[in-house]
Amino acid sequence: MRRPVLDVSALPPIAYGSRTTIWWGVLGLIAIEGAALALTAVAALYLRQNFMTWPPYGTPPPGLAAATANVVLLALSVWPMYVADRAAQRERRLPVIIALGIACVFNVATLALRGFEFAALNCWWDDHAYGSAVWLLLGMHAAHLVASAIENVLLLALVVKGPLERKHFVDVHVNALYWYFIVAVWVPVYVLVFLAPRWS
Amino acid sequence: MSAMLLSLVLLLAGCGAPAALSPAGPQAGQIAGLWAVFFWVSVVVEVAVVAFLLYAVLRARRPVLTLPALAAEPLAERRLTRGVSAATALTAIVVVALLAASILVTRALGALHAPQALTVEIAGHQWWWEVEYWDPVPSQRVRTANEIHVPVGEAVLVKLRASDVIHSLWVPPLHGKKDLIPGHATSLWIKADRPGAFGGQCAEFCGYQHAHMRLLVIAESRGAFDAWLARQRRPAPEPTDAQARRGRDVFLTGPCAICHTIVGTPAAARLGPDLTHLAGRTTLAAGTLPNTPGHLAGWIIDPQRIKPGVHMPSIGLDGADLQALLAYLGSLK
Amino acid sequence: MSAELAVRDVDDAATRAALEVTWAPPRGVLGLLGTVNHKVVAIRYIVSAFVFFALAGVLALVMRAQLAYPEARLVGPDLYNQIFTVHGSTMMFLFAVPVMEAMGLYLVPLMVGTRNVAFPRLNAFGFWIYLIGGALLWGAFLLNAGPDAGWFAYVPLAGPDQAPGKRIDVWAQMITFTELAALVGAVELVVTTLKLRAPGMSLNRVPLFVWAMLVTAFMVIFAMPAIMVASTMLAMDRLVDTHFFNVAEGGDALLWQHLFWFFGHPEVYIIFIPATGFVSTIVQTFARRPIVGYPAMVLSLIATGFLGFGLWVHHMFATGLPKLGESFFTAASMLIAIPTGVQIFCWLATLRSGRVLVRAPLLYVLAFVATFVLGGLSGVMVASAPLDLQLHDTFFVVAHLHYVLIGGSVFPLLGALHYWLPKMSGRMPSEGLGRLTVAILFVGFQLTFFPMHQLGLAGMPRRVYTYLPETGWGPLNALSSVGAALLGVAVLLFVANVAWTLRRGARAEDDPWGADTLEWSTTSPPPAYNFVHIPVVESRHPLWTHPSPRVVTGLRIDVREVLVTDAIDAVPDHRHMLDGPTLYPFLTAMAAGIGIITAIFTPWGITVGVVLTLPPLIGWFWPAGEAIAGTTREKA
Amino acid sequence: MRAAAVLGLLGALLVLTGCQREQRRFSEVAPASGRPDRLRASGFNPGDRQAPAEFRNPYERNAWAAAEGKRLYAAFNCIGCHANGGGGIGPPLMDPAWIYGGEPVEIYASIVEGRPNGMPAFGGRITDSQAWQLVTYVQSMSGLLRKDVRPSRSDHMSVRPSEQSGTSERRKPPQ
Repeated sequence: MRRPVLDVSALPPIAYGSRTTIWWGVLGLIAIEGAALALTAVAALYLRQNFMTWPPYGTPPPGLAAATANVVLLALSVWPMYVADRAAQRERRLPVIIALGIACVFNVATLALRGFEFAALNCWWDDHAYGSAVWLLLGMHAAHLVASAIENVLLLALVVKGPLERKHFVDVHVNALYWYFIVAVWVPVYVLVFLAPRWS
Repeated sequence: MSAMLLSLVLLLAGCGAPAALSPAGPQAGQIAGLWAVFFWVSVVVEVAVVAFLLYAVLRARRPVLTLPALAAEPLAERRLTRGVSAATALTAIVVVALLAASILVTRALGALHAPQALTVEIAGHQWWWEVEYWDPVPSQRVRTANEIHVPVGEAVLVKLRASDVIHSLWVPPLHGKKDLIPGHATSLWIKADRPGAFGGQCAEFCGYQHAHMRLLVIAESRGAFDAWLARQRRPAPEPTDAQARRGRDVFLTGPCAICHTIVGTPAAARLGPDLTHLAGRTTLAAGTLPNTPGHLAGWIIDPQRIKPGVHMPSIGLDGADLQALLAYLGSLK
Repeated sequence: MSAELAVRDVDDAATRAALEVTWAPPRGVLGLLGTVNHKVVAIRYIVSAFVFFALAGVLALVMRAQLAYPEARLVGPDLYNQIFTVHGSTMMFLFAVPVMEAMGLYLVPLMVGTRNVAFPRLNAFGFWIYLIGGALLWGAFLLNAGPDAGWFAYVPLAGPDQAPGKRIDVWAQMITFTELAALVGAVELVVTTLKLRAPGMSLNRVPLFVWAMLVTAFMVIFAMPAIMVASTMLAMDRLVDTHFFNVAEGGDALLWQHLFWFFGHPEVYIIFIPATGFVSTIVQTFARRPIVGYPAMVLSLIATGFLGFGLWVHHMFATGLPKLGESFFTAASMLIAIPTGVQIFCWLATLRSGRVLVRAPLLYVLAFVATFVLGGLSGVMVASAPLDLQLHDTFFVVAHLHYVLIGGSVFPLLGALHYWLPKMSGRMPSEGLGRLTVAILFVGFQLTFFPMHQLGLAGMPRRVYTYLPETGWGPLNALSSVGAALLGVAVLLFVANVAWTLRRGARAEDDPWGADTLEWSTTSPPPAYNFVHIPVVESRHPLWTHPSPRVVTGLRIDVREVLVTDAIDAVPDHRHMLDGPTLYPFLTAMAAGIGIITAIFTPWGITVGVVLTLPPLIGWFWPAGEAIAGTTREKA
Repeated sequence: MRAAAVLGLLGALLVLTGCQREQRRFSEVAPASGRPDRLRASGFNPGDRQAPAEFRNPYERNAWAAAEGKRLYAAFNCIGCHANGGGGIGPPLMDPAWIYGGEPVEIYASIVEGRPNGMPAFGGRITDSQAWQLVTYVQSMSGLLRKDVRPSRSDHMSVRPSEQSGTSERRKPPQ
């Protein structure tokens, strides 16, 4: 039967950026987690109204060293991730391996620093609502770092030795998008948890 | 059809206006007035929509099963669009009018207050109301439970706090509800325009006996109120006969005194309602039972049967002790 | 490279044969637990949701029996509190949101003309997680560990000090499951709608139901995180002694209410907006004309979506807010009546100007309009801060919310199921039984819930397990209980109709109602791959424009390939291979389930969950083996 | 199939742990085990212990009773002497050392009969169920109850153990 048709066989089997479904999927994930972090931040500010001072009397403000170092470290980590992202879009395996490997090192280092950040909070989550709020905020961001570390390492392992397919370059690409998100939200979390208690 | 049903139910209910719509004070009166506005607007809208719906469906052109014509007649379409726009504009106007009425009533509700007004502090407990009449002289303060007396025609400030979970004070003929929230002091102003006993109930779910956490507001003339308050300030009367004296001993040496207060005796615990003038109250067990010796006996013997989960335990008392206790409690006018 | 218009020989039979092989459902355990077909997953979702609906309905009947007369002793307060909490939680979290998303997951891929949802495995995972959450809640309830603090679990009543045992922890973790499932479903719907539409289906040609699901999905994405944060805080307060809600240590009981209702009010629209999609679809089909004011309808949906987030505080008028805040939220709550009004007026105009074919689905819609308008009006009442002081937390609110949720959502849902049953099952439901169901449903509903308005005004608070005889609430309560029995009969009739349809119903044609959207262009029931050829869309009403539209060729049929198009104009962009069936989503859900349930008892449950889910997750994403030539599976 | 099996297992697990813990035993007048007059669990001298094994705490696995015990503990002003378990005028209750024995029945006896040097006898003042609820809570303070039965934190100022008792698990670092 002859009929008018729209032939799509010439279209590419792979794409990057907002053209792909997975990019939109990750954007959805970012929206969800961004909303959750924003609401937690608002909750912390709401609880702050119940305190004469923030942190409350008897609790020293959090130490800045580890957290500030992490701001620098996370900012720097954008560079290898960006290189990996670009290399993935050109579908070049070796540069992806090198850049993603460096990004993994950064990721693990941020996690190690996170341990010191918790210690620098100078209180426990069960001391008072202040403690609960800052532990939750920092913990939520730490959970993102952990998830991302698992994802980065798995992707690296896949690119190094797995049966690599072209679509995995798209995965590296959107993984970078997620990492940019984690880096970006660290700034407000840092300000709220570490700087804000010094302003009041 | 719903409108028909509406009138049917209103007829069925037939026993006059419900509590929230038979106001006994200015606050509830304002709200009842606002209700009337909203109610009649709603009736008109519902009837109009349902009538138009039935008209549209019953009087529509005969159905066709061929492909519907997509190229609509522009004139008819424009008329439809205009109709929808007009209805929307009308909706907007009505909504804004209702909003204005609502804001006016909000302001009117906030207008009631009086300097040096009678101040009643109410604490919500699971599942009863602790009532304290505030006075600058601590010894003149009066504590009672589940029954609030107010003078007619005077604005009364009610301060609210919660001791365990969130409760909500609601006496429909006097005012809307106000929550009692741990950590948040709230208050409301009430005024009764006519004497009477107005029932109320906790409106925020607060656990097992939420259903039986009731209270009574008794509005009476200033004279009667003053007399009542003076009576409440006195300690409990000494028992006059042997039976009542034995009852007092039962009360003081048994489990009762570990939770309840009777002013004038060593019993001073505040876990349960203050019983100093128990016999003067209308109800028992937070408005659940009428205050008669029979009900009181049933309540003392087995409160868990009447209000399962309530904090008052079932205590084993033998018959003679119980009779003595009833005699004593009955003397606490 | 781009798509080309051409005139070609199209061998339908050969294409169909190849697609059958490629998309064939797996057999055995893999078919049972590993399927990723959106229609199979959606139908499982719908059936599970209806099972929960029936269970929660039985609880409702028990409550009505208990309240039928004063001081009844059928159930005590402890059980009653569990019953109404489980009823509410089930209806909101296990029935309403899932069933609406499930309808979307079934219909959206068909309506936008694609072969599956965007992330088929994730979709299957969402269903399993949902099912575990439901089993958790009901398992706990049957073991006398059902939550008992109401479906909005106000602290401190639900907090560590006042709620002993694990009842509330079960509730909090049930939330974790259902919110995960809802978020997964929302992302599926958004991406499927935006990226997998058939060529030519630009945003201004998207069916109104799909628009409704898109708005709903966005609302889920921004509302669910609030309950996620809140239930996490509650669980932490109970398990690891944090102080989010402990007043003495700077916590706040009202924080819970703000967070809960920031989710809870949009939740109502998450349930209602899909229903408007059903109504628009049914009205359009049976009025035999395009809906009046398509742009106005879409804008109303979007406006409702935005406004829905601005009125959560109207649940908190009795907490003593500042006056200015009260007025602001009163205004926002009342304004939402306007976009809703626009939709109702458009439906009425469509019916008025159409050539109305009266069939059971349309009768559901008529019942919906009559009931929902009343619910909306009582909604305007409770939106008014002063009126709400009298109405809040009484049976008036119970009446209002059932008018909105049953009248506004369940009526259209049942109508929609009647309407799409021919597509889903390939058989026609009984028209007579359908009409009888609507009649009994309508009468039963009004009888049950109308008297509750009056009861609320008469002073009856909600959530009371009984009431005193001298309150005078007995007769109206008895009337309401009779109505509830009638409602039960109506639901049974509906189920009987479905059963009859599946066994005896006449074979359904492709498009038995003469509707306009793409799902009716394929067979009833649709094949696993939905369409032999992806259609090319040239108008808002493809089946009313060209009964056999132009089609797409050149998609590979030896692998599960779909066409990805541009988000706005649906211009073909690239071909994309979807994942096939696998057990990993099921295993991941089970592992996560074990972790989350363990977290009821110890915080180490989180660690357990992460460790357990890691292996199936790796299996999920690790490529299965040899590459397939010429596809995205090509080795790099 | 596997889903059913796993769910079945989870169900069985819940049955085992759930039932007793979640009961609300409102209208129990007196558990059979202990009328005060039949009870001579331990003598009045410290260390003098001869706990009969048949006296078991009827509420040992009941979370509601433990929570009721916590409420009564505050209500009857046990806090006045024992603080929140850390002790003060009276001995601490959250350490493993017991002067008159830490068996449920011995705690019960301490409550209903009182002890020398200040512990009043609550027998006759509180009901038997209340006494056992208090026993349950006291047991929970020193970790003698299962974790899922123990009451969680209270809605008041959080309790800081005294500086001397460094044994509390609460102060350990989280990692």
